[in-house]
Amino acid sequence: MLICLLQLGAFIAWFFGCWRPGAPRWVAIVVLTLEALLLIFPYRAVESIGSLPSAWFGYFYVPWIPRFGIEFYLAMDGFSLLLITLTVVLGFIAVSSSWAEIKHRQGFFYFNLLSCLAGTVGVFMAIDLFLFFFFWELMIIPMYFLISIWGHEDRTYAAIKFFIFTQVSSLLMLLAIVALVLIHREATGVYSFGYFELLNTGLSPEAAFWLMLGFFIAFTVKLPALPFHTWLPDAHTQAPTGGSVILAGVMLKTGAYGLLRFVVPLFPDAAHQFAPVAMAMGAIGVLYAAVMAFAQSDLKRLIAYTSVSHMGFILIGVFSWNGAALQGAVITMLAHGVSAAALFMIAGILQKRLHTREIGNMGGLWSVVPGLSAVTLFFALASLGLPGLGNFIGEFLVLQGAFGVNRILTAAAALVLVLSPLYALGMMQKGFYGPCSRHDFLPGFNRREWATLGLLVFISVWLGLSPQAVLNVSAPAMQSAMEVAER
Amino acid sequence: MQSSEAILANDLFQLIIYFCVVTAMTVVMLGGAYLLGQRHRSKTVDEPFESGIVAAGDAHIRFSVQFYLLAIFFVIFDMESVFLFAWAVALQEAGWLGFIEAAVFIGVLLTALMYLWLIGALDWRTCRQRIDSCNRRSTEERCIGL
Amino acid sequence: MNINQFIALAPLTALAGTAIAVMIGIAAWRNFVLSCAIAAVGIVLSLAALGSVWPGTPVQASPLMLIDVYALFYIALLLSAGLAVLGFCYDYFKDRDGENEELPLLLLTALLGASVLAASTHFASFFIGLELLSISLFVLIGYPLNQAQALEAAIKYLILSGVSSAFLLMGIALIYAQSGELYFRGIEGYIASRDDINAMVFSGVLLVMAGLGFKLSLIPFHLWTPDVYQGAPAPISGFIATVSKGAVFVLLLRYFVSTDSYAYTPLLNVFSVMAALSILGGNLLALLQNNVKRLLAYSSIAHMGYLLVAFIAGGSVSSVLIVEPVAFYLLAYFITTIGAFGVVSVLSSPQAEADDLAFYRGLFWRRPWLAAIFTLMLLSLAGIPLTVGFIGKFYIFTGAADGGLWGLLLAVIVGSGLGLYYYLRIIVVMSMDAETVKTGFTQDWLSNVLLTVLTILLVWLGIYPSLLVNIIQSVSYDGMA
Amino acid sequence: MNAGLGDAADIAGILASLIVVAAMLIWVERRLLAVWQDRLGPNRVGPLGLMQVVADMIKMFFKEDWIPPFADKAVFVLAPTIVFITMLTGFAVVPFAPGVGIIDFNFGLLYFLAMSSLSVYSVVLAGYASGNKYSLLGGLRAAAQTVSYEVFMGISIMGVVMLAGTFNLREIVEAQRGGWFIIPQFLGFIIFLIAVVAESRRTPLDLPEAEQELVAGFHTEYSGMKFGMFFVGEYLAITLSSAMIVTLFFGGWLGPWLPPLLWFCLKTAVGIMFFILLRGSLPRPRYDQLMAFGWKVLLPAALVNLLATGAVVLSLQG
Amino acid sequence: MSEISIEQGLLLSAALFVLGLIGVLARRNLIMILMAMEVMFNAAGLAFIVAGSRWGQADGQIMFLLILTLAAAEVGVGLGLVLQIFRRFHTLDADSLNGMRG
Repeated sequence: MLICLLQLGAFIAWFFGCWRPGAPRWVAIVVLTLEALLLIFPYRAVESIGSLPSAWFGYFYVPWIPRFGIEFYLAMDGFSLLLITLTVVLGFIAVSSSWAEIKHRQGFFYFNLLSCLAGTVGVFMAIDLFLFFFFWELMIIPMYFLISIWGHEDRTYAAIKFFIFTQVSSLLMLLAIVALVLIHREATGVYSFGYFELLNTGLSPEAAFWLMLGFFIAFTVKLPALPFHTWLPDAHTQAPTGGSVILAGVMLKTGAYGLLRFVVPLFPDAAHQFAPVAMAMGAIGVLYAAVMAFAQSDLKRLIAYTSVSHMGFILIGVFSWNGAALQGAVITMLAHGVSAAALFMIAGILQKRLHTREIGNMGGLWSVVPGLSAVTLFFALASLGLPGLGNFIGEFLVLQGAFGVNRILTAAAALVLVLSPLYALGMMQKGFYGPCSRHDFLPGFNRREWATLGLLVFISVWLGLSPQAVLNVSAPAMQSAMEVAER
Repeated sequence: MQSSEAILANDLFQLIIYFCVVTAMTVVMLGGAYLLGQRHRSKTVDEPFESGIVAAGDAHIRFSVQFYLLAIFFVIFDMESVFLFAWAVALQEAGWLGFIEAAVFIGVLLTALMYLWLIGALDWRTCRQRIDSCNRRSTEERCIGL
Repeated sequence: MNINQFIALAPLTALAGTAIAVMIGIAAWRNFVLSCAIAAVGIVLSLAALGSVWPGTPVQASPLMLIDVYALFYIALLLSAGLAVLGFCYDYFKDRDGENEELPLLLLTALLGASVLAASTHFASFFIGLELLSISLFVLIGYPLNQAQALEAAIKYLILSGVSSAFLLMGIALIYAQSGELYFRGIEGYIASRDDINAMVFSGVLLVMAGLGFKLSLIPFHLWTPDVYQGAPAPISGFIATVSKGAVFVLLLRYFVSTDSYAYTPLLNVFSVMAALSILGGNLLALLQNNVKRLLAYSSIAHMGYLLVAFIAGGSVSSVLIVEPVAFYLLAYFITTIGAFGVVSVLSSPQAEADDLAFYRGLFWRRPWLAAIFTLMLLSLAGIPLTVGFIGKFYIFTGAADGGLWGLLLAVIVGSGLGLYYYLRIIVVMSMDAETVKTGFTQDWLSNVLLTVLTILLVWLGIYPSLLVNIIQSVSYDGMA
Repeated sequence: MNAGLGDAADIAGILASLIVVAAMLIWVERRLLAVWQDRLGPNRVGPLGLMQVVADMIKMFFKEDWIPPFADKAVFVLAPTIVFITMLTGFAVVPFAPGVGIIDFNFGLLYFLAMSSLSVYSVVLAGYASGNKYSLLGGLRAAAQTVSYEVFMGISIMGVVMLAGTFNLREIVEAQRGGWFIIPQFLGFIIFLIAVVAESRRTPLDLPEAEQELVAGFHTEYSGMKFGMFFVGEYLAITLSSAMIVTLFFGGWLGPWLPPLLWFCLKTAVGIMFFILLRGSLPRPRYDQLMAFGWKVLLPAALVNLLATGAVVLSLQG
Repeated sequence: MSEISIEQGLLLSAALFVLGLIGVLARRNLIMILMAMEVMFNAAGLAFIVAGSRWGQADGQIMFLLILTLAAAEVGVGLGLVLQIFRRFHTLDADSLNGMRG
């Protein structure tokens, strides 16, 4: 349904691209609108959630490869619904930000963009592990093309690095999936890749640990957590703006989603044992990335490092594994998706106008483009966690939840609240205030850009002021996930 | 193998003796001629005989590809005939089934031969001879083959 | 020999008959189209014969050959591959000078050899099939006599293949000397009757494996591969990579299963080392290549390594998983490799072989469809989802994980990571902006149709492999009981 | 049956008589050709010129033992000995008579074929080692011709093998008690006959040494004893061929009244005469005709003959 | 004359085999390499004959016939190629055939 629509749209976009260069972007908009309309149905379902037996709704089930008990099995709960919504919203953003940037081979570009979104939506909905893996890979390939064809100067290197990192780690995951299935088969005699079946697999602690590690690495690479993050700054920097938006806004979330959905519920004990390490990774990641961000002179790179930093929070949140922390992680995901997307879009806009991403070459922009600068300031503040905006809620909840679990690490992570203003404001300082280095006329936002960023501003504020709506949607899902893990 | 190993060995022993005698005789003949023959040296003797004309060029000339082709054909066909030898001596045991198989084998062999024939690989005529005969038959396709 | 046995051999008979028909055809009227047409009809006939033989299996068609579902499945695979290669050859050679009429004939004999291999249960037929295949290949590789590289490749392949055949023969002779059996089943009986492994038999088996390793280009024996792939005409390279290696692998599997050689732990260890070396070495060396055919050669070495992993896994799993992953992976590999070489052959012109990486620059914008197909093929080789290669790799993962070969799996993963790099490199090059002028291409409709079919297969089986899996499953259950 | 085979007397007797026969053949041939051509032939040395043989022998021993400086010396010497030795050893399996012969060999026929194919080496090597263009061409021609005719020489006598069911020459002879194989195997006989003529490079199929074109072909540079060996080797080849024809097609030693050995010798003598008659009466074909005839006529004919024989033998036996 | 034991026969064939292998590896002339290959084949053939005689079966000899045929075919093709190579490269040195690298 949702995925098919996107994928179909992708193909249509490609064909239209062959036919007329301007058409694909309109196709993309239409497809995304339809998608958004479709999303209304699940939200209706959420309202009646109390009456449902489980947190899941919207099943879609077709046997796929019966030989291995692989099924084409999609389902949705509040958590995935939120992320899908985010995906669709950012889809709009990405299309919008690519509107003028992508000049050549539009058909193929939108094909890749929409395929990528389709894969991501699939990831958020897949309940069969094989299917999950399938979509997991599916979203990487178009992204690879996005970076390698429409990216900036070092695109080849960045694309290949991105691809190999994610591929190798996902092969580890595949290995873990397969091993899990085989263990499950030993116990029950049937092949099954179904999430629900596998939840009940009894594992020896040792096996559980290794399998957990397989999943964990795959997801933390994608997330990315500290030792595996090096692909991200490159990929983000080199990707076209639309690609960066998707990458930072949505794709990183798939890693978090995977952690939350699979790692902890499937291997609760192992995850519990591993939690200190994971949280330490998260905390160090938070700090390290913040410091690195401070040291960057490239605007997109800086934003990329802030992403790494925020993802650290999510890692901490997931592995703290209590209600507050999980909800915090969810909010952080959404909020970061919005703010990072917005920042990347701004970076793209700046680059388009200034032909540079070097912060040092900017300077004094406020006086030239005040509107743009104001919005930038807004998102920079959002990103550093200004109370009243989405990120603050998320981080706060995470820290609150984590504090009960591991004080030292939480305290360390909290340090970032000190550090993040440094880089965010440093960026503002260098890039927007100060003496104006260029005096030529720079156009401000046009209407399309205003609309897009306005939407993002609105979401961000809304997340910050009334997080309860979101929390309500995801609460049942979190609840059931925690139940599973504790069983 | 009907005869036992021992008899075979004995027979072979006689063969070896016979062979030795023959070889010895050859050596004696050559050695005798070497010892008895006269010797002399002269310049013209040391040149290759080319019907009285002074030899020109190296004797190791490049020769027609036909000879190589023939060597290859021989190797193949001779090998194939080995199978026929085996069939011939075991004709009775192989029976009609064996006959059919051999017939197929020979059929393929003949087809291959026909193929070689038709593509002109067995044509040893010189170019001029071929053209002459073509003119006579006024069919030109055959000439173009090889 | 009764009528059933005769019928069972019909596919092979049809092939042989077609070869003769082609020969007569050439002799009567030299015409490339005619030769190709007869050969194609013959292969199709043979495939049809396969279908009609299917219900009656298994038949011990002669003392040397067992026509069972296993054999039929692989013969069908080999024949289909042969048909595809024939199509590519047609387009590749039709504009070239020289006498190309014998090419289909040689393809047929090579296919015949490969089919015999797939069905053989006896060392004699094994050997005959292998040599029929190899000798046809020598000529096929060196077919463009006016190209120095092709000649060089042919003589190299001839010598190394000859040496490997000699190894193989010596190995068989040693086994025979010790066991007095040339039947695979008989050897199983011999092995089963002994507790200890005789040194001579063991060295014999090792020699046989070395010989097969040559043909499969596993790593200590891989030296010929890159040169031969580079020198041979592109469709023929594809043929070597698929039919030749596939047939040998099929035989290896049958040999192992029916002689129960899995009991030999040392042998499996040797194989494990070879597999790991092939995967890592093949991928590493491929990284350095700038020639697409060479690159594909190294990648084929690596793929044989993957295949071997699945094969070794059979040693520790007593389920049908012995055969299934191999079957699926082979099929995936066939589709993909033929497709990849098909693209190369379509791009090649009589003036130049399209094997330099620089040639592919900007292909995406010059010939988008072809580039897209090539991209899909490469992604499938890399084992990316949506393609059949992914399902194949998944199968291998499952098989190997089932067999508990964690070390080898690690090699597979590392190898895949390395592999991605060079496959992507080609894709990147193809997507670069091209400043080169457009070169004139002949429109090879046959190749294009074939490539499209292959691509559809690749994607279809990549997304919905169930049908094939079911077939393979039935083959595995019935065939290797 | 094997009794008395291959003892010292046999070896010495056979070897001596072979040498004598071969030597005498020189005289016989010259005399016979002369008779058929209405002239005298050698008639000065000894009665009827019989001592001519001895004179020739002496001359050969005392001729200069000359090896051309441009030749490949070792091979140059080796070449004539090969033909000489192989032909002589070829006689090892010939069944002269019951109890007379070197060995009784199960694969006698194959042994004979092997020996006659070995002799081609001498020609090729001689042609190559001489370092002379005529020689080289002659050697090549000889090789091509011998090799071509060899293919079906074996096949042509397989009909005999089918009838007898063995490769053992003595058993083949015994199998002819009911009738000579020439009758059922006439086609085979003709093919074999032509093949052995070509194999021993006798006129009319002596193109490798055709005087008009190639001086003396592969032995242009040979003289003295080495030339003699080629020469004697050729006569030995004739004798061996005749002996084989007799053995295979004319019932070997079988015959009424006379002792077996005598029968054998008589038949062989007739065979030899026939060879000489061929030389005296037939012209030489062109080289391409020779090759074409071999490959395009005789080889298929031999194959068909084999097939037909097989069918007949099998159907007669039911 | 004593019987030839199977071990001796196999040893002989193994020795021949190794000789052939050395020939293939050490020789540089293509024709010589082909000849060395023949030696290897025939060594294997000899091993088959020895083995066949040990078991009193004809199988060994049959295999030898097959090997002969193979060798013939192989040499046939090999010579053809060598001929072409000589025409093209004017040498038979195996080391000079190094047009492909990488």
